[in-house]
Amino acid sequence: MVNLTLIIVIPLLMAFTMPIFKMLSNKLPKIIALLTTAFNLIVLSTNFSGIMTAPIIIEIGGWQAPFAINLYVGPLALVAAFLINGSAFILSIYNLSQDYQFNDKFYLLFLMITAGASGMVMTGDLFNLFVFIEITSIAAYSLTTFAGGNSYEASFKYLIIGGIGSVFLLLGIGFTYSAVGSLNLAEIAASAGLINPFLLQITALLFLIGIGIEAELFPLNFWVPDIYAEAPTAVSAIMSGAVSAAGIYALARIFFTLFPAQQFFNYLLVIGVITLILGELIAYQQENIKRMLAYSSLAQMGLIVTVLSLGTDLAVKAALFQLINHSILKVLLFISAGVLISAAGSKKIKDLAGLGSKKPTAAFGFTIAAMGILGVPFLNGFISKFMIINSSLNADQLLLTGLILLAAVIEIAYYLKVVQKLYFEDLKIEVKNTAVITVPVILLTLLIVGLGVYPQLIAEPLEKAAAEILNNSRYIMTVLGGI
Amino acid sequence: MLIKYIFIPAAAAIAAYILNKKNKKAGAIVTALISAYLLFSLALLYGSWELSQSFSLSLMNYQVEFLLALTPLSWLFAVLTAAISFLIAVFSIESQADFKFSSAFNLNFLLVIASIMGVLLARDFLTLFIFWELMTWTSFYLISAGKKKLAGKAAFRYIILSTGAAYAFLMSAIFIYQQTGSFAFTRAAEFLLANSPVQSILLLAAISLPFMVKAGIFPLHVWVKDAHGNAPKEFSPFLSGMMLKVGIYGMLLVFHQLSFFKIIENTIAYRGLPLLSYLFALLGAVTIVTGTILAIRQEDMKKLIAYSSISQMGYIIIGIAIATPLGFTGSMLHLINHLIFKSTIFLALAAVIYRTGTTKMYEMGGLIFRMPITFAAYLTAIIALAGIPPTNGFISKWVIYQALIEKGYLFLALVAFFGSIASFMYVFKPLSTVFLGQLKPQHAEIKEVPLLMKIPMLILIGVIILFGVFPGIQMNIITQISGYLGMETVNYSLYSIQGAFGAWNSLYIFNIFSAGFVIALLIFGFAKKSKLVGLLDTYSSGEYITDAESYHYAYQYFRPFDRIFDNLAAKSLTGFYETLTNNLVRSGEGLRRVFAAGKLQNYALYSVLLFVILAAVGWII
Amino acid sequence: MIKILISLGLMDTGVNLLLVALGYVEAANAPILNSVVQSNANAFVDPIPQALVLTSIVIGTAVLALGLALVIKIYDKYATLNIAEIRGLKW
Amino acid sequence: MIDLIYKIGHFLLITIFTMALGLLFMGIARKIVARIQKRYGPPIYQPYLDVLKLFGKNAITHGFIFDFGAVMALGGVITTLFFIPLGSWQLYSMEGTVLLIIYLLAVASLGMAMGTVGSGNPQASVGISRALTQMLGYELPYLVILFALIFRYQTSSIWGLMQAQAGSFLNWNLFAYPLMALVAFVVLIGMMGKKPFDAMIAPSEIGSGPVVESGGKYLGMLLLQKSITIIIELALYVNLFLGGADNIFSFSFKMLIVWVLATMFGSLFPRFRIEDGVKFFWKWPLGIAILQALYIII
Repeated sequence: MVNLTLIIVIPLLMAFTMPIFKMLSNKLPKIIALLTTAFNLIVLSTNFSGIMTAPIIIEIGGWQAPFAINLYVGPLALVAAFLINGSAFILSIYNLSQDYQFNDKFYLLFLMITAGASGMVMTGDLFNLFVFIEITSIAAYSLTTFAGGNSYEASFKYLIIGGIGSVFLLLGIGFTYSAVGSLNLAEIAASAGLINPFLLQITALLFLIGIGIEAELFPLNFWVPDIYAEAPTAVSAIMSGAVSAAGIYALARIFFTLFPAQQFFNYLLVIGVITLILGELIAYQQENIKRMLAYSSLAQMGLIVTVLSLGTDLAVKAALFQLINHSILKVLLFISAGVLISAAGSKKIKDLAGLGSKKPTAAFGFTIAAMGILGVPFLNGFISKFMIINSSLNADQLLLTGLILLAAVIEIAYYLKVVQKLYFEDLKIEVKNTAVITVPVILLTLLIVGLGVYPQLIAEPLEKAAAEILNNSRYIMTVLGGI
Repeated sequence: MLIKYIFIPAAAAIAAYILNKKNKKAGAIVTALISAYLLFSLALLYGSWELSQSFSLSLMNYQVEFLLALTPLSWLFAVLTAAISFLIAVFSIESQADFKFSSAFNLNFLLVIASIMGVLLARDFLTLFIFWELMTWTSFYLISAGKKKLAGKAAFRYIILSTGAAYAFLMSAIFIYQQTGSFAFTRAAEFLLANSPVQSILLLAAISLPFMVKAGIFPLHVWVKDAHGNAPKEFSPFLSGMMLKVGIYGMLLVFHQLSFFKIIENTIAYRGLPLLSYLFALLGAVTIVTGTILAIRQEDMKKLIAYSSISQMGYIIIGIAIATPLGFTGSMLHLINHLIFKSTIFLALAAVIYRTGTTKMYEMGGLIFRMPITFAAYLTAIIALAGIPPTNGFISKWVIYQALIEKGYLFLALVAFFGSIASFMYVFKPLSTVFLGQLKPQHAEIKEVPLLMKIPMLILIGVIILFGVFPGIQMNIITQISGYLGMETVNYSLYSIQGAFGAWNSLYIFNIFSAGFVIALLIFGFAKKSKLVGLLDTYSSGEYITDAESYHYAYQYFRPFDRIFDNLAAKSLTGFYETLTNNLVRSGEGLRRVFAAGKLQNYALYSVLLFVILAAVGWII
Repeated sequence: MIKILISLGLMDTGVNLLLVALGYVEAANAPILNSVVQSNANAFVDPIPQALVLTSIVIGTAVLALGLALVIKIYDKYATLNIAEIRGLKW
Repeated sequence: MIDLIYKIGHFLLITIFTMALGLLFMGIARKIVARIQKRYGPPIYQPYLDVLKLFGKNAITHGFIFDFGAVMALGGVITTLFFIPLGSWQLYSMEGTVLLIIYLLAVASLGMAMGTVGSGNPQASVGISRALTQMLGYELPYLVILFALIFRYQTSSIWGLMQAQAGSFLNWNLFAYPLMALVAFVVLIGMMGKKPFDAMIAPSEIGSGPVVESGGKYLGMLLLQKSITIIIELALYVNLFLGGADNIFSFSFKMLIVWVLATMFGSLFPRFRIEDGVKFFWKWPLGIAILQALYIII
């Protein structure tokens, strides 16, 4: 058992000492980043069994729950934190063979985004949530620009949208505070019923907008393709694998723990379905592979939100599993795509033709991840697809199931277009040297196949996380300790 | 231990892949060995129908049971799969020498075999679905490995249709699961019988969709031509011979084991056949007509044969749908026979492609003098396909006709006759244009294919004749199947089958055939010997012929006939589907132009708008 | 673009003001532990909104600074500050 | 052993008789056509002379498929012949079902087609292409008629169908189902490749089509094949619609009548284009046949 605070503190510490490491050696920042993320993973693992039995609550400053800022790490947060730090770890491995111009600053921001996202999922305080969101976003704005070119523009868009979102969020926090008089999530949840319904609605909507931007919901998500397409590969990957996961976490926290009301679930359901269909349809249009992946992950987010908002036990589990899969798969997709892009020197899908034989690892990674997303049996996507359909049929949502499956068919179409291009067409371009990604591909493939063959592996945390989402009184009880 | 039939090929797939990276022939050899093993050990299992196996797995805290069992039906299909893949593997040892994807081919081929075994042995929806999907995916890669762009597009169409249908299947299966708490077929059948008929029929319709796609039944046949025509030459025989039949297997599953027939038993009937069954038979009929008409129009030999597969599937479907003992027997006979002769045809064509590198019929000609064994294989197979006695193809068609006439299904019979007579036309087209006629100068030096490629063809020729003379061999297992499915059986002996109006006796017919031919040979032999001259030494109305190229009638062979159907063929269903998907795609295009126009202010506006709209909605509610 | 940033800043400020106003208690003291507080617990302003606002001002500043930096970069590339002309990324 | 010799003798006898009869019919037809066209015409025994002469000539071949095709064509029709009851001569007609006979005829067609196309002459290919197309045209109504007959009499054996018409001549299908008989007659003309359905052998257009390359014994064999085919087709018609016959002489007589009528009709019409021919067959004969069949099954 290592203190979980370290998950946030150590990356931040390492982040701000990064320039010093840089001075020592040019390569050191990479290694530090790798070590830090590995450390985080270890910390999480040591706490695993503890959290499974009972959530860990850490009060900062030594005061008791409603009065102090606290960290709350339950199964849900654990899953999310695992995803975030896992993605960061994999990407640090990937980054080992990558060179950035200002590498100290890059890794500074990289660790910051990790810390911010981890903080988002671990905090038990509404305002801290806001702060961590801002930390994550600001790190993301800056990280995007490391690619040069159009990335400034993308970053600017994200900044403006994110800024507006943060205003909404802040307003929401203000309203909540004025109504409840506390910023502690448990406290708010406990007294949410007392709030004037109209105010509650407005507040919830403010949160919906504020967090929807992080969770990539329609129509707040049009910054996503720009960022994902223009940012460096590692950044796109961490945005897709970690930050969006944190966004979903925040959404779940707000709408399941704080303001559980069928009305908001309905909103989320509709928004989710629109996001899903729109995302898939637009993704099919893309000629730029990273934009395609961006729209695809947007659609996946829509899917997750849709299923989540069904609000049954089965559905929540399915959504969480899909979230896990999405993180794993999108990280793999982005890094393989990144390698392919740098091999081809172009982001156009048609320029990637025939790279399968020249870049076997990356092409394999892309293919297996694509197949995972599309739900080929014995890969993890199959299980989550199965669970999703099962849950949505269980909730008597026949039409919804149909739409989800339609979206899945569209998804198959555009992913397979790329896969076919990779393997079955002739090479047209000169292949450039690229990073080596054997280790991450192997790791992630193992995960994909492992989860596909033996999903039981994560059954327990998933079960508990779902229970945590659905049962907000327990959350209140554990935090407030029965006050 | 039934799982080994799935596991061994799957494990061997990886071995084949790795070995093939070292040596180009290793993969095919592994495939051949494995399928020979499967064939052998399955053959030993004949008769042990009680064999079953089940695994209980907890999948994310659902208790899911995977059931496997051997039934006569699955035994037949499994043996056929193993046999045909053995022949194909032997064939491809030599033929894949310069095939770019030979490693991946063998990997996926073995996986396809494994997954087909899984599909056949599965006794519950989930197992079936898992292996079904696996089969779809692996065959997708196999098809993609064919001729460049076209194959890609074909494979694409295939996978979209297949997965779309498979999802419908999954939805139904899960729906049933939620009602019964089990994926097992037996439970599902009970549930469906007890349920309201309309809902049961809808559920079963959704369940049968993927099978219909795979079997290429009429409105869902659009993938067949391109996929079969452009798949790698070694895979086309399997695709056409076996994969289509797996669809039929699924249909049988739906009809008999999931008690579709029992559900509709008491609905409105036409001549003793429930209307839905009749509708289904009509689908089969339409399949025959479309397949036939389009086959005659083709200029690409593989596509032509692919369309012919579609039309032949129609016969099988009609027989299954009318579900009389004769109809069923005829269907099963035709299924086996179609597998045999269609694989023969595709293997012969593969041999031609191997030597000439083209599939366009008008780019070839006169290959008979260069590739006599291939020609013999093709000839035997098309005689069987056209249903000319004394081959196996005639027997099965004859039984189907008997079944149709017995019940007096005039329209179905008419279509069946049409398809059969018209099959003379389309099988003759490649015969005439590829094998007969003038040899092209560029093919003058072509040799017959190597021995290893000849052997499978020779074996298949033998099998065609064997089954033509002794249909009783097939009837053995078919009777067991109909017994298993609870149908009456047809009387038969080793060489005769009892039809509704008279019997088929192949021994007599074979003898008389020999007599007739001996007499003809005698007449030929007693006449003066003739002098051999070249192909260019022919009557040409006095023209002096120099080049063989222009003296070969091959392009648009049946133009007068095609003219009759020009209008019909122009309205292709493929076009319809394409318009449909294009519209969908275009809507995506429109959406992105509207929403993702790159204007920052709009994006900012959206967030405010969303807030306002949702607030308004909340206000109203 | 500068104007967009200014607006963003304005929005931020507005929300901040609102927050401070929420915690405002008329005629109260600053929330510092001193003699007045000890006698009258109600007589001081709620400290939490103020803490929030402080943090949010800091964040706002950071965002603005970053935004302006981006504007400079974008200006380098497009030589314009008109957002309508900066449409390198769409669809 | 004696049984076998007897059987073989029977085989040969029937074959030779049919060939002779067929050639005679061909001679008669040439005479009739000549008379209709106000010519004198060749003697009736001319086809015999032709065959003899052809077998005596030196022939050329275009490879083994050419030979094989000729043998297959002749062998196919001889085989078919044994399944047909010719008056009182019943060889295997108990075994033969009408469907089998129709398909056995295809063996001969395929053989001829293969052999002639094997010659490499494109005109032969054109002829074959036309022949196959036309076959699709006329076989459909014919098969529908067979369908109706089999359904009506519940047997598919040709002997059984013949027996079913026994008794008074009013039981003949010609009178019982005149429309059907008419259709079958039109189909018969098409089957025998007489005008107006002779586009596939159009001599002046594609050099006699399928037989363009055949000379010497090949043409001789094809002539024999043709003669047997004529008898088979006529015999089918007689058996199905004219109640067959008790002995070979009255059977031959019935066949002759049908043949003469078919020849006379044939010489009255100009030639159909191939697709028009097919369309014609699908419009009138098929339509009538379907109506008749519907009448029977309902």
